[in-house]
Amino acid sequence: MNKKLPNFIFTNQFGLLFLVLIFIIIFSTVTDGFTSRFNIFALSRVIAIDIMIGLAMMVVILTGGLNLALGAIGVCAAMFGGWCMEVLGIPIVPSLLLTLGMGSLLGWVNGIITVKTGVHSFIVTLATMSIYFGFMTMLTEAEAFRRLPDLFTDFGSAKLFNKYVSPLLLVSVATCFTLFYLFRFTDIGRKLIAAGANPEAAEVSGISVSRMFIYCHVLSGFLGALAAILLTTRIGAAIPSMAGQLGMDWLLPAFLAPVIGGTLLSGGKLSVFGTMLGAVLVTLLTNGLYLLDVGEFWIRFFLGIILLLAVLLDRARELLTLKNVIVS
Amino acid sequence: MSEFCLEISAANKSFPGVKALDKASFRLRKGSIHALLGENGAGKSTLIKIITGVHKQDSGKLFINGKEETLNNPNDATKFGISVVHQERNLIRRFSVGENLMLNNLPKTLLGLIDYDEIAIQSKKWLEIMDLDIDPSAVVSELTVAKMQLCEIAKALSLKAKILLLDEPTSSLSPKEAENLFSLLRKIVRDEGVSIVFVSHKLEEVFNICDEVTVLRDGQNACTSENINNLDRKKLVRLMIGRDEQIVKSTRKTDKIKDTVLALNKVKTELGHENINLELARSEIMGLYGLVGAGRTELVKCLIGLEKITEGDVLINGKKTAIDSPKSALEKFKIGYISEDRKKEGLILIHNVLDNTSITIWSQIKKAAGLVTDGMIANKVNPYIRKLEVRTPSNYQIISNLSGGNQQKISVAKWLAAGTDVLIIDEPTVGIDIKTKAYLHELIINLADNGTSIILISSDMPEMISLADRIVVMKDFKVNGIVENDRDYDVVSSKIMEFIHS
Amino acid sequence: MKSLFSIVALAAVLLSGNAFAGSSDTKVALVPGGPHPYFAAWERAGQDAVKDFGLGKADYKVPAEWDLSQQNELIESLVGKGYNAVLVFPGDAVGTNKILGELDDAGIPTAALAGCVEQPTKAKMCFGTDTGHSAYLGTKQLIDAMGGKGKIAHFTGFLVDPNTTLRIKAVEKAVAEAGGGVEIIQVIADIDAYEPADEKINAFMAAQGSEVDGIVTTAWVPAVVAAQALTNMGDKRIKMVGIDHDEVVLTAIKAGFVHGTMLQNPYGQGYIGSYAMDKIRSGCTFKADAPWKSTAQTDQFIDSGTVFVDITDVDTYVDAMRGISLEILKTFEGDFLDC
Amino acid sequence: MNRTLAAIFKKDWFGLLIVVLVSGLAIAAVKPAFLSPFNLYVLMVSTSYMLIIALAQMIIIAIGQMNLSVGAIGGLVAISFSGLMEVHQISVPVAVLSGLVIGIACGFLNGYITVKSGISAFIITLATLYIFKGINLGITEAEPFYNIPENVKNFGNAKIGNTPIPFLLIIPIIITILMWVFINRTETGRHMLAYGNSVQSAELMGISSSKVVITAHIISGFLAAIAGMLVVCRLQLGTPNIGDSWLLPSFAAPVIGGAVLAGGKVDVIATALGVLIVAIISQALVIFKIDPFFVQIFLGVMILLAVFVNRYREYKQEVRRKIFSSE
Repeated sequence: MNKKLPNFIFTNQFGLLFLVLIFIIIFSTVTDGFTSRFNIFALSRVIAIDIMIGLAMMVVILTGGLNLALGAIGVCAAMFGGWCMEVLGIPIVPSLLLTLGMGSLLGWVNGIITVKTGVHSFIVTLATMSIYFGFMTMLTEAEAFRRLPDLFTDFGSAKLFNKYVSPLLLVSVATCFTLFYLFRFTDIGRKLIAAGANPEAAEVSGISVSRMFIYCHVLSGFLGALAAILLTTRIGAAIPSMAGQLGMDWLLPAFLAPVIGGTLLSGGKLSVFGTMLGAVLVTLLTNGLYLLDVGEFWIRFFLGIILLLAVLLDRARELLTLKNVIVS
Repeated sequence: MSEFCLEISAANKSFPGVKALDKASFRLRKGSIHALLGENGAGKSTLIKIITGVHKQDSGKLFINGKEETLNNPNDATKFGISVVHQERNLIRRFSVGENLMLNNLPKTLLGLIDYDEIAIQSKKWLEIMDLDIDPSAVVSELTVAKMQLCEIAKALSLKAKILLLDEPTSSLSPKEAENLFSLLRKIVRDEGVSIVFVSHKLEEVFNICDEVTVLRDGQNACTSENINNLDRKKLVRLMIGRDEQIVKSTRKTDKIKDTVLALNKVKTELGHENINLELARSEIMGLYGLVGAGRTELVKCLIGLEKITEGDVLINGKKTAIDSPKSALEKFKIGYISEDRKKEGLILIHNVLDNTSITIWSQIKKAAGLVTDGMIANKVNPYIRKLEVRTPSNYQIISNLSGGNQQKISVAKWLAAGTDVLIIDEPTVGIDIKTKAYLHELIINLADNGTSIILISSDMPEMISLADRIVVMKDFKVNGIVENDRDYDVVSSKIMEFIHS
Repeated sequence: MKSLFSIVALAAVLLSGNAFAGSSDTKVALVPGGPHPYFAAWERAGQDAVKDFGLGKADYKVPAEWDLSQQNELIESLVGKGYNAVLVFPGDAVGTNKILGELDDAGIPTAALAGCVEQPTKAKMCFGTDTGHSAYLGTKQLIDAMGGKGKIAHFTGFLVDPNTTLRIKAVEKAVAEAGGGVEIIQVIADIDAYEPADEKINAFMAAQGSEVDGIVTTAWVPAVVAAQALTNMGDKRIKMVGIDHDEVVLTAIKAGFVHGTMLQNPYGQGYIGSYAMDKIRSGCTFKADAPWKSTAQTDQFIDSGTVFVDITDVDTYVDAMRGISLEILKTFEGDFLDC
Repeated sequence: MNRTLAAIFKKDWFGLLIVVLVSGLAIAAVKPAFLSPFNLYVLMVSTSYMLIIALAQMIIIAIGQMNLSVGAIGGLVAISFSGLMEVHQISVPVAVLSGLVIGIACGFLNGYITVKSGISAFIITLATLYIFKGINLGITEAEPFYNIPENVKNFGNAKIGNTPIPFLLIIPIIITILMWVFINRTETGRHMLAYGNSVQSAELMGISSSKVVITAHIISGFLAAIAGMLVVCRLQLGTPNIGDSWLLPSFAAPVIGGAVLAGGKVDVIATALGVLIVAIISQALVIFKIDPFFVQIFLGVMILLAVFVNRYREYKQEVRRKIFSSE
């Protein structure tokens, strides 16, 4: 965990920051409307949600696993929250707590199954994804909850800093700092990372690895629910299709942000701010490509190309410099 | 035709920051067993990597059978009949023994498909040369380490190897298995016309089987192809470390040893230990000796809760206790375990010195809201890092970039930091150079003198006898006998052997 | 699509009908839910609208994926680019409302096209197909074709789409009205991807093919696959009513394997929708007493025309559509708008 | 003799075979229609291309990687195949050939970038997934190709003689056999498994990683291409959505077949049976008119069960290994 500043220049975050700035400059010069207040506000809101989704996946990748059920968890939690507010008429704050609780619970189930069976979380969450989502559609019959308290839904369209920034972004950034504190400055955080990096060694060194892994899944569920809450305030209703069929629309942003952000897929090394910048970069690109008239049908193609370049660039940097930052 | 099958003259090799080899030379006489010695970081492994085509020397020539050659990759080396048996087991665990032996040139049927019967037949031949009676279709993962080792050598032979490099071959073998290995090596040198480069830290072995010795120090030749008969242990050590070796004569004051801290009573484990009865007193060093597969590591793993104890009692300070995990072993009972397997169970290679050294103490030192800063950690662990003279550019160095000796020091340091009452030390000096080894020996004794009770697992008889106060001999997951160690090597070792073979 | 060309003719007819003077600064974006052949006609419709009504722009902008957030991102970026009127096929009947509201706050008129958003909404209107009603009519047609009795299977799309539930209910309604003679023996849903649809529908044919007398499909993919399946089986006993104008379905109708299909009017939607947006931007408002239809989702619904075509008029359905579009356009301003 | 029996019993596919037979018979007992020729035909059809899709993923799992772009490759090939025939009037064989070439090219790209960059294939194929699907949409603008030549369509429907066996099944069967031979009886195949078991060991044994990885990805692309074209034959139209729904089943089948995601352990027969099981399940769901809302849950539970069973079988062996693993 090197704090020497010069090394920052060689970190993944710096590379990303650089890319982000480059693209901001490009887009604001060659496209019309990129810097318009409306667009920046819209961006800030999308980014906020993608960051949260990315973080939710990151904490499971930390264990060397994956959480395919992330989207499903998010939707289930959101629908549950909507139900609490609309049907049970529970006030906002407790409802939100319940929502987060639901997310954590579903994450906990993933964790338990993964740890107890030793089956790779990829498979476990592959299964629980359809189970969670199935129950959700069955119970709600795909009916949305949209008579949510105004105070709650207005939060999604509120504008700050002379209407340039959505409060959602503040929530996400705050979450980033909290996670950074957790992983960088607390014993539990350090244990989570150690367990992810080398379970055997961590276990022998007196860390309860299975407990740590379960924590990671719970945290993932929690953040997933949080992302779902942001999304709900943004679309003003809790709807079953908010993350697409089986909640799989979330998976791409969920992978891209941490992966571009320099989180190690084999586990044991993560980058909170890298994930944040990763999410920013991806959203920025989509938005920019929409603004440049590349022809909507080709957007995926260009997005893919640029993503490829981004990871290759990062790899090149990695080969040039010896990495020793574990949390950043 | 030259009398040397392999010759390297004035090889230089530099890596960013270090000059690994500085005009190093090496000559391997046909049909000889040649010891390549040196402290960790002296350049042994670099030289081996050059011989096996992993690295390419910056300058200097390489001759094979007198002809100058260049090796661009391991395959080239294999073509010239050079093959290496590494410290780490490098067999495909899910494959059969036969297939592993033949993997590089699998026999094929007319259709170009693999012919498994043929594999069985051919591999059998090589297994017999190594006196291995294993079914070629047996799966590797179910063999003992010793057998795996022999399989690797058999594999090397199967590749028509004329030059065989053995890197620390006995590091995980019991003396008997090692002896068996040596006789086989002599045999293949005699019968198969193989020449062997033998890398080891155990000088006894070198004197046991080697004909010639080359010593590297700081990348340079301390001596080249010296005949073993012109050397004795003292000279050799001086060549290696540039000064005389301080022999640790144990200054153990046994008077301190009293009141049992840990006792096993009729213990039975899920791994198959039967009726284990042991007592460990305060500041005692109890040795666990036995052949590979005797169940020593398994026993202590059950003790610290990695595996289950199915019957019998564990008493700590006389109190019946159940240790369900290393976590409770560490936090409730202050028992620590320094694993034999540094890379797998000892260290987190992708993390830095600070995190590895402090992993055991985070929960101890955390403040409100679980706060643990690098600063707090450094204060706690730096003394130990200094005490152990760990050589690292900074606390933020990634462990995998440290030398084996320093890595071992870290995996010890983290348990010193944890301040345990009972410390289980498993093969502490495997593959460790003489300086560090001596250092660790002193350390263990000091720990004991200062009241820590120690369970020492070692397959290195001299080490065992110079350190342990009592030596528990295990065989087939049972305790076969206990030897009070009066530090008279011959007497004690023969007693031990009796128990092993009784 | 050959239908397009005859529709260009429609444009000509319309032009001669009423001359539009000057060019407005209206920039309409026609945003479908995602990449899908149904909406292809919107592109041409937009272009024609620009020509005929002198709009600034009327562009067909497709989200990269069928994904509500993607659609929202696209719409937001379009607004950023200066589009000032949005016609959208709602990515979600409820979820799309929020952004429509925000556009409205930004002074940008919007309308739901082809499918509706649920009220309360800031969308000026829903101009399209009443999904529930269309399913209802289709089922009625099927029941007639079956002679008022028999067993029906219903194949439809993603369950997470509220429209799916509407359709299921609508089919049930039609069956209920038919009295005891007709019963639904099976509903197969969540088959909006071709491979699973093929697997499930054929499995159904194998298991129940002999018992079932009629099939109603209320989503694009199931319609295609079911039509294909019947054609492959060469089965003309089972009556089927499909939805939309995929060539597979149309050919199957001509060949007599499919009884008919419920057609919608994508070109008309795009063309008239753009026109309406321009009117509204130029200060027109909807009449208080406008002859709205009301549906399960909204009571500000204008039917863009849902016609049932079978073998008799499958070749001429384009004219039918033209007729409808013409009607709507003629009366649109008079009936709905205060200018 | 007994030993061979015991050996068979140990095999991954044995348990699955039992499952297939039992479930098959059970369903047939309740619904005789299940064994009707037409139903068997349908079963075999859906098995046919899923089999190849599963193998396309399995070969990558064998080397311890993942290929997220299987579906994207299949889709791209599907539309190129049908597009070439419709728009450019290219003859069927040539179209097939170019389809295969495209598939192989995509696979090579995946493998080459993975090897050269040293980045996990998961990430690379995630990016290429975008690229391939992007090209697909860019070309088609989401519009299907309808004019598939008659002989191609017929191939998609024809049965062998008056058996219920579809022509579509022939190629997958052949490929499955070839794959079995490749994995178990060829040097390259064994080297792939060796690589999957331990990259380090494999390299020390002089096995070239780049060769192994690139070959594996090429095979994966090749198979994805075949699957894509089979689906076109089956659906009788080249729609851009082909492949969108492949990812999950492509993993489900090998995993049910006991494949280890870490690599080095795959079983062709077991994977094939895995495909069959999934197909039988989804048919049973239709036959027994399971409430559509319930279908998702059911599939999820099935996957979990399958995995638990596999785990349980491994469990005992593990305890043994612990004892054997010497100090």
